[in-house]
Amino acid sequence: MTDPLDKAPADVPPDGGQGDSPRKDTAAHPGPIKAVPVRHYGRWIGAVVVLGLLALLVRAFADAQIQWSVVGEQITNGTFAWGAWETLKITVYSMVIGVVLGAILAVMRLSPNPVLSSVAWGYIWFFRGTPVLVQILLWFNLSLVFAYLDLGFIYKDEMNQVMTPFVAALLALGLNEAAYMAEICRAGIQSVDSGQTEAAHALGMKGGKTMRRIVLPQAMRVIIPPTGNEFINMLKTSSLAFAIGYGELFLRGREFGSRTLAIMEGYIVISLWYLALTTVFSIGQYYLERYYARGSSRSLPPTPLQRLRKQLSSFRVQSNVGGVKV
Amino acid sequence: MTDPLDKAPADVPPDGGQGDSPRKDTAAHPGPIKAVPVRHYGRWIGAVVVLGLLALLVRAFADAQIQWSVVGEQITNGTFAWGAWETLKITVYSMVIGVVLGAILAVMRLSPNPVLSSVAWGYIWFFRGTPVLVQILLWFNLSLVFAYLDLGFIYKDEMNQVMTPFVAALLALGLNEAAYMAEICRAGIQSVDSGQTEAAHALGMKGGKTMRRIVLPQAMRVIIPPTGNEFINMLKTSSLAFAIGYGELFLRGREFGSRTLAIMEGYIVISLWYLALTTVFSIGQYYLERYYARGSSRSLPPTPLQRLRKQLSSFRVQSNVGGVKV
Amino acid sequence: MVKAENVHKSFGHVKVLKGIDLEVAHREVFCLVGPSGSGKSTFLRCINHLEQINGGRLSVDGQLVGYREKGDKLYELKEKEVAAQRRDIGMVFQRFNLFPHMTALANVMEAPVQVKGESKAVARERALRLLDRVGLADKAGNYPTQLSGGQQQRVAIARALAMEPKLMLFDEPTSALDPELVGEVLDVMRGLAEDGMTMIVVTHEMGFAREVGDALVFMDDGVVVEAGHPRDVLGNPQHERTKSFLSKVL
Amino acid sequence: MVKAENVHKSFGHVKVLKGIDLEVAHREVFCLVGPSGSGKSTFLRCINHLEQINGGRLSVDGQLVGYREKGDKLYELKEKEVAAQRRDIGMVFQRFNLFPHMTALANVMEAPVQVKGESKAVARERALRLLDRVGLADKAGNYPTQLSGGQQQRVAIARALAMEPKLMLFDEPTSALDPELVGEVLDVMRGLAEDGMTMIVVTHEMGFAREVGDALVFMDDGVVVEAGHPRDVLGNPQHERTKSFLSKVL
Amino acid sequence: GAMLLTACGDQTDSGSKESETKGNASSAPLNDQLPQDIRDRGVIKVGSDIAYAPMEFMDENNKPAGVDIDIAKALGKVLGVEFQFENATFDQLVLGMNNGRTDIVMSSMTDTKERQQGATDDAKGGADFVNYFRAGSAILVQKGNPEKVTTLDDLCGLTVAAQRGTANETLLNETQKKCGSNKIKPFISDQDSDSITQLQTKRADAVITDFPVALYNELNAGGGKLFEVVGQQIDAAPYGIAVSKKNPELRDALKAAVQKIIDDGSYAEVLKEWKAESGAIEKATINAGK
Ligand SMILES: Nc1ncnc2c1ncn2[C@@H]1O[C@H](COP(=O)(O)OP(=O)(O)OP(=O)(O)O)[C@@H](O)[C@H]1O
Ligand SMILES: Nc1ncnc2c1ncn2[C@@H]1O[C@H](COP(=O)(O)OP(=O)(O)OP(=O)(O)O)[C@@H](O)[C@H]1O
Ligand SMILES: [Mg+2]
Ligand SMILES: [Mg+2]
Repeated sequence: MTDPLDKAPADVPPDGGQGDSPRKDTAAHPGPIKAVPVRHYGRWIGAVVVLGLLALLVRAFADAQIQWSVVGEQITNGTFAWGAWETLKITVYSMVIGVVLGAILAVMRLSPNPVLSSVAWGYIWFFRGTPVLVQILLWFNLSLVFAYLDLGFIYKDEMNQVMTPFVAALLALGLNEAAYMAEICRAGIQSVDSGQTEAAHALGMKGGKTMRRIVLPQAMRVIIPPTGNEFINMLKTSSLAFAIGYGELFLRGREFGSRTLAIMEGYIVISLWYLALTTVFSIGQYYLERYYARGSSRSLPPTPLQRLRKQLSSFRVQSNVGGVKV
Repeated sequence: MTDPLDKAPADVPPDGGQGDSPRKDTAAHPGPIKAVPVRHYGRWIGAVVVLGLLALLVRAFADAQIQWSVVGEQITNGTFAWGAWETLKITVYSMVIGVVLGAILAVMRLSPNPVLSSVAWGYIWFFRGTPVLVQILLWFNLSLVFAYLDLGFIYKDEMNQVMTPFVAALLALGLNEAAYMAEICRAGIQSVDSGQTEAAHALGMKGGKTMRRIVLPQAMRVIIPPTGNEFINMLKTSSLAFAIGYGELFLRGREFGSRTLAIMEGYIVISLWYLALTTVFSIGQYYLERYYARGSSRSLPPTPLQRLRKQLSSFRVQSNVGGVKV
Repeated sequence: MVKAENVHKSFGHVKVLKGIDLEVAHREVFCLVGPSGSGKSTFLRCINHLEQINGGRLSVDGQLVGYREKGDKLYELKEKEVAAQRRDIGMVFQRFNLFPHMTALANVMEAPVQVKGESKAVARERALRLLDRVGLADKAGNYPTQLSGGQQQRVAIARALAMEPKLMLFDEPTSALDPELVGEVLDVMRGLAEDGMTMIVVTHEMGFAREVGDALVFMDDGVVVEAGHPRDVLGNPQHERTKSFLSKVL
Repeated sequence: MVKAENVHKSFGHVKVLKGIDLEVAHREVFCLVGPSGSGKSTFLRCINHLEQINGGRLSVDGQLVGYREKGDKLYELKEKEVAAQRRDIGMVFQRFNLFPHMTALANVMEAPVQVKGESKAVARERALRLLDRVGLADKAGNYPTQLSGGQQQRVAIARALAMEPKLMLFDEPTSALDPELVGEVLDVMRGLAEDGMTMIVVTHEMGFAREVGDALVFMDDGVVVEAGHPRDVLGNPQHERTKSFLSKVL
Repeated sequence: GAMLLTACGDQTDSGSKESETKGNASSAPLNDQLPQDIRDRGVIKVGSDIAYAPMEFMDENNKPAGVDIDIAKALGKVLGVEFQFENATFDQLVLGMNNGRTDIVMSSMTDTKERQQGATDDAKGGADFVNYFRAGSAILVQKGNPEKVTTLDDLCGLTVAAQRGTANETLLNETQKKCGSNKIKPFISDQDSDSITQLQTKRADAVITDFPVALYNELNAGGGKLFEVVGQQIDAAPYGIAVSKKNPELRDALKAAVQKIIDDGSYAEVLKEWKAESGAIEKATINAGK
C-alpha cells in the first residue's frame, strides 16, 4: 500500500543545488546524487593504445624517405596558397549550382507530372552515369559540336571564347553535382513524415509551398550530412579541372613535383592544404546541422567545446550525475 | 440536420466494380466515379518541347566532329569489356569495405565513449580531407615508409610484394569510402525517431542490439539513396587507380586515345560503358529502396512498370478515378 | 453544409467505407462514434480530400469535394481549387502533426501568413490570442517536442482555428488531452458553434456528444448503423450493434 | 515493489519532479493522475531509467534503479545491468513507438527472441496468443502504418506483455483506444494483476482508477498532492487542487 | 573544321596586338610561309602538358621552361610570331587542337604511324607531325647501380618500369623476348614520374625512360644523390610537333622553320643548354615516325 503522504503542492520549495530545503523534515533532503560512475577501464586502455599507434605512425613517417624540409618550405609557398584559393572558388560556385539545381531536380523527380519526372530521371541518369572528366572535356571542347554560342540578338560569340577553363569546369562540375544532389534531396524529402504534408494540405497550402515551408526544412537534417560529403568531395573532384589547365591546387602540386622531382613531397603539401580546407568546411557543416536540429530533439546537441568538457569529465572518477545517459 | 438513415450493418453488400448492388434502392448505386481528369495541357506541351530539344541535341552531336564509326567499332572491343569488368570488381570490393567500415565508424562516432568517437572523428577527418589519388599513391608507395610488412611470426614479406596495384587501389578506395559512408550512416541513424530507441531499451535491448535490429533497418531508407550515389561515384573514382597502372575501364579509354589520338571517341565508348554499369546499379538501388520502404508508408511505391502504366493513363482523356491524388 | 451520398472508399482490395449517407447542417456539431477501424478517420479525410472517394457523391457547402459539375459531367479540380476548398475546412488530426521545426507560435501563424497572405503582425496577434484561448500563452516559444502530448494537441487546434474555417473536422481531438483540459476545449468548441461554425467531431467522449452534439452517427465496418439526435441514439439505441457498443462504453 | 523517496528530476533549469515520495506494493494496480505537464510521464520514465533522476532514491523490487549500493557508496550500473533491470519492467508508451519496419507479429516477437534468446517458434506462439488477447489475431501480418491508432496501441501492449515483466508501466494506455476496447484492455490488466503483476498506470480514466486501482496518487506540478485509495481520493478529496481537478473531470 | 579555324583567326584578333607584332614579323625570314590568319594574329597557340622536365615544365616563377619551350622560342624568331604555351593534359591537347583552341601541340609527343593515321582505316583521324627532336631511351637505376646493369640484356630477371604507350614500353617488350625464361617483371605506369617513384621505393630495379628525362633525374632527383643513368642512348624515335591535318600550310612552315634553326645553329645552342645534344636531328622531316 502507498504511504498516504500529504503534501501541500505550493509550499514545497524547489530542490536547489544545495539540496537543503529548511522546510522539509531531515529525512527528505538529499543533495544531488553522488555516485561512482561506471569506470571505463577499457576507455583508458583504448586511449593509450590509440595514442601509441599514432606515435608509431608519426615516427615511421618521420623516418620515411620523405624530405620533410621540402614540405615545410613549400607549405607557405604562395603558388600553393593561390591554388587553394582557386580550388575553393570553383568548389563553392559549383556546389551552389549543384545544390539549387539538385533540389529542383529532386522535386521534379517526385512530381506526379510524368514529363517533369522523366526529364529529371534522364538528367540524373546521364550525369551520374558519365565520368566527370569526360564531362569537363566535353564542355571545354563544346565547339566540336557547337561552333558558336548564339543566343539570338542578345549574344553571339565563338564557343571557344566563352568556354574558358573556368566556365567549362564550373558547368561540368555544377551540372554533374546537381545529379548527385538530386538523389540526396530526394532521400531527405522522402524521410519527412507524410503526416506533415497532410497537415499542410489540410491548412490549404499548395504543393510548392508545402515543399518549401514544411518539407524541405525538415528534410535538411537528412540532407546536410551527405551534402557535407559532397562539398568535401568536390574540393577534390575539382582537381580534375587540371586536365583543361585550370590552375587549382592539384595542378600546382603536379607542376611542383614534375619540376623538382619531389613528387611525394608535393602531394603531401597539397594534402595538408586540402585537409585545412576540409576542416573549415566540417566546422561549418557542424553548426549548420546544429541549426537544423532545432525542434528535432528536446535539447540542442552540444557544441564541440561543451562536448570536450563533458568527455573530460567522463574520465574523472567521481562526479555529480547529470544529463541523460543511455 | 442529419437524415436519420437506418441501415443494417451486415447486409450492405460491398460495392464492387459494377456498382450495382441489387439489395439497395435505385437512387443509391453509383458506379465508380467517372470524371474528366484535370487536363494537363502543359504536360503535352512540355513533352513536345523536351523531345524537340532532345532531337536537336542528337542532331548536333551526330553532325559534330566525332567519328561515330570509331565509336561503333570500339564499343564491342574486348579490351573495353575487360576494363569494365575490372572496374566493376574494384568498385564492388571497395564499396563492401566502405559500407561495413563506414557503418562501424558511424556507430563509433555517435558512441558516448570518447575514445571511440575521437578515433572515428580523426579517421573521417583525415580520409575525407586528403585526395584519393594521394591516398592511392601513398598506399602503393607505402614501402617509402615501411619497407616490410611484418605481422610477427605469421607473415613477413616485402611491402612492395604485398602492395600490388589491386591491393593498393582496394585499400585506398575502400578506406576512403568508409569515411564518406560513415557520414551517410550517421545521418541515417540520427533520422530515426528517438522513441524507437527508447522502446527498444524499455524492452531490455542493449545498445548494440537496438542499433542492429531497430535503428539501422529504419535508417536504411535514408542511407540507401546517398549510398547509391557513392556506388555510382565509385565506379568513376576507381578510375584514379590508373595512376598506379590498375587496368580498368578509364585506363583503356585513355590508352586507346593516346595511341590513336581519337580521344573523344575513346571517351564516348567508355562513357557508354559507364552508363551501362550505372543503369544496372540504379535498377538494383530502386528495388533495394522499395524493400526498405516496407512499413514506412501504407502501400509500397510502384515498380517502374506500374508507374509507366499509371503515367500513360494520366495522358488519357477520360479515365476511372483511382488512387490517391494530391 | 456537408452532404454524403453513398460514399465508397477502398484501399486496394480493402473496402473501408461501404456507402455512407449523411448530412451535416449549418451550425451543427455533428458527432461520429464507432469502434476502432470502422472508418471514421477515413471518412473525415475524404471530406478534406486527403483521400479521394471511389464512389458516390460528397459535397461541402454545396460544392462537390474534388470535382466540378458541369452539365452531367464531372471534372477533377486543379490543385489550386482543391487547396481553396481546403482553406475553409480546418482539421485537427488524431496524431497532431505539428510542424516540428517551428515553435508553437510559428505553427499557428504559418497558414494565415503563407496561405492567406496575412501580415505577420496580424497573424501573430491572432495566434497569441488563440494560444491563450487553449491555455498555452506561455508556451508560444516552445518547439513541439518540448511540449507534452496534451499541449501539442491544443496547439494543433489553435493552428486549425487560425484559418478561421467554416467547417472544422476533429479526429478524436481530446484523446490525448487530460480530462481537466477537455472541458476548456469543449468550451472553445461550443463558442465556435455559436459563431456559426459547423463541426464534425470523431470522439469517444459520449458525455461531450450528449452535451454539445446536435446530431450523432454510429458507424461500424464502413457503414452508418444508426443516426439521430445524440440523446436518442445514446439513450435509446435501436440496433444490437449500437447497444452492445454503448453498453461497453457508458 | 517500487519505492520513491524524494525523487527529483530537472531538465536543465526546468524542474519537473520536485520530490516525489510513494510506494507501490506487490500485486497492486497503482494509478497516477494529474493535469497535463505535471510530470507523470517523466516519473514513469525514471522508473524505467529512461531518464536519470537528479536527487533522492528510487528502487524497484528492492534494487536501486540505475545504481548499486555498496557500503554507503553508490555505483552507477553498467549498460548490461540496466538492461537486465529493464527486462522485468514492461512499458507502454503514450505514443505507441511500435517498430515501423516490422509487422505486428514481429513487433511482439522481437524482444523475447532478441533479449531472452527464446526460440522463434515459442515466441511466435506466445505472440499470437497475446495478439489474440488484445483482439488483433487477424492483423498479425500488418505493418503499424496499416493499423488504426487504436490497433497500434493494442499491439504495443502485447509487445510489452511478451517479455512477461514483473512490473508494467502504462502511460495513458487507453488514450488512443476507442471506448469499446478499453474494457477488454482493462480485463487483460486485471487478469495480469491476479497473476501477480504490479502495474503503474497513468490515466485520465477515473472510472478505471476507481474500479481497478488499489491506490491512487494525484500529482500536480511535480509533487504528490494527495494519495490514498482511489475511492477515498476520488470520492472525498482533501485538497483544493484535487477538488478543482476532479470537479472538471468527473 | 577548316572553316572554323579560319573563323577563329578572324575573330579573336583585334587591332592592338597586330601592330605590335608586325614590325618584328616583317624582319623574320619565314613569316610569309605562315597561314594568313596566324600572321595577322602574330601568335601560335601551343598546347602542352607542362609536367615533363626537362622537356617542358613550370619553373619557380610558374612560367613554362624546358627544351620544347626554348626550341619554340627559336622557331618563333625565324617565323616572326610568338609561341604561346597553354597547359593541359594529353587528352585536352589533342582535342584542343582539333577544335581550334590551339594551333599545334608541342609536348614531347612521340611521332608514330598510328597517331598519324588515327583510329580509322581511311586515316582520317590523327595528325601530322613535324619532327624536331629524337629521344632515345635510357636506363635509369639507383645510385651505385646495385644490380650492375649496363645494357638492356642485363635487365632480364629484374623489375623494370616504363611509361605506358611510349617507345620505352615497346623497348621493354622487345627486350623481354630476348630474356627467355629469366623474365623481366614489367611495371607499366601512367606517368613517367610514377615510374621513377617506383625506382625510389625499390619496387623497380630500373626504369627505361626518355634519355633527356633520365639525365635530368640523375642530376636533380634528391639533389642528384638518388639515381644514375647507365649505358648509352638506345633506339631514338622522333618527337613531333602535332599539327591538324586540315592545316598543311602551317605544317610546312613549321618544317621550314625547324630546318632554318638547325641550319643557323640556334637549335644546337638550345640543346646544349639543356644537355640534350644526344637528341639532335640533322634534317627536319614530316611524319618520320614508324
Ligand atoms: N492507406 C490504408 N491502406 C490500407 N488500409 C487502411 C489504410 N488506411 C486505413 N486503413 C484501414 O482502414 C480501416 C479504418 O481505418 P480508420 O483509421 O478510418 O479507422 P478509425 O475508425 O479512425 O479507427 P480508430 O478509432 O482506431 O482511429 C482500418 O482497419 C485500417 O487498418
Ligand atoms: N526533455 C525535456 N526537456 C525539457 N522539458 C521537458 C522535457 N521532458 C518533459 N519536459 C517538460 O516537463 C513537463 C512534464 O512533462 P510530462 O511529459 O512528464 O507531463 P505529463 O504529466 O505526462 O503530461 P501529459 O498528461 O500531457 O502527458 C512538461 O511541461 C514538459 O514540457
Ligand atoms: Mg481514427
Ligand atoms: Mg505524459
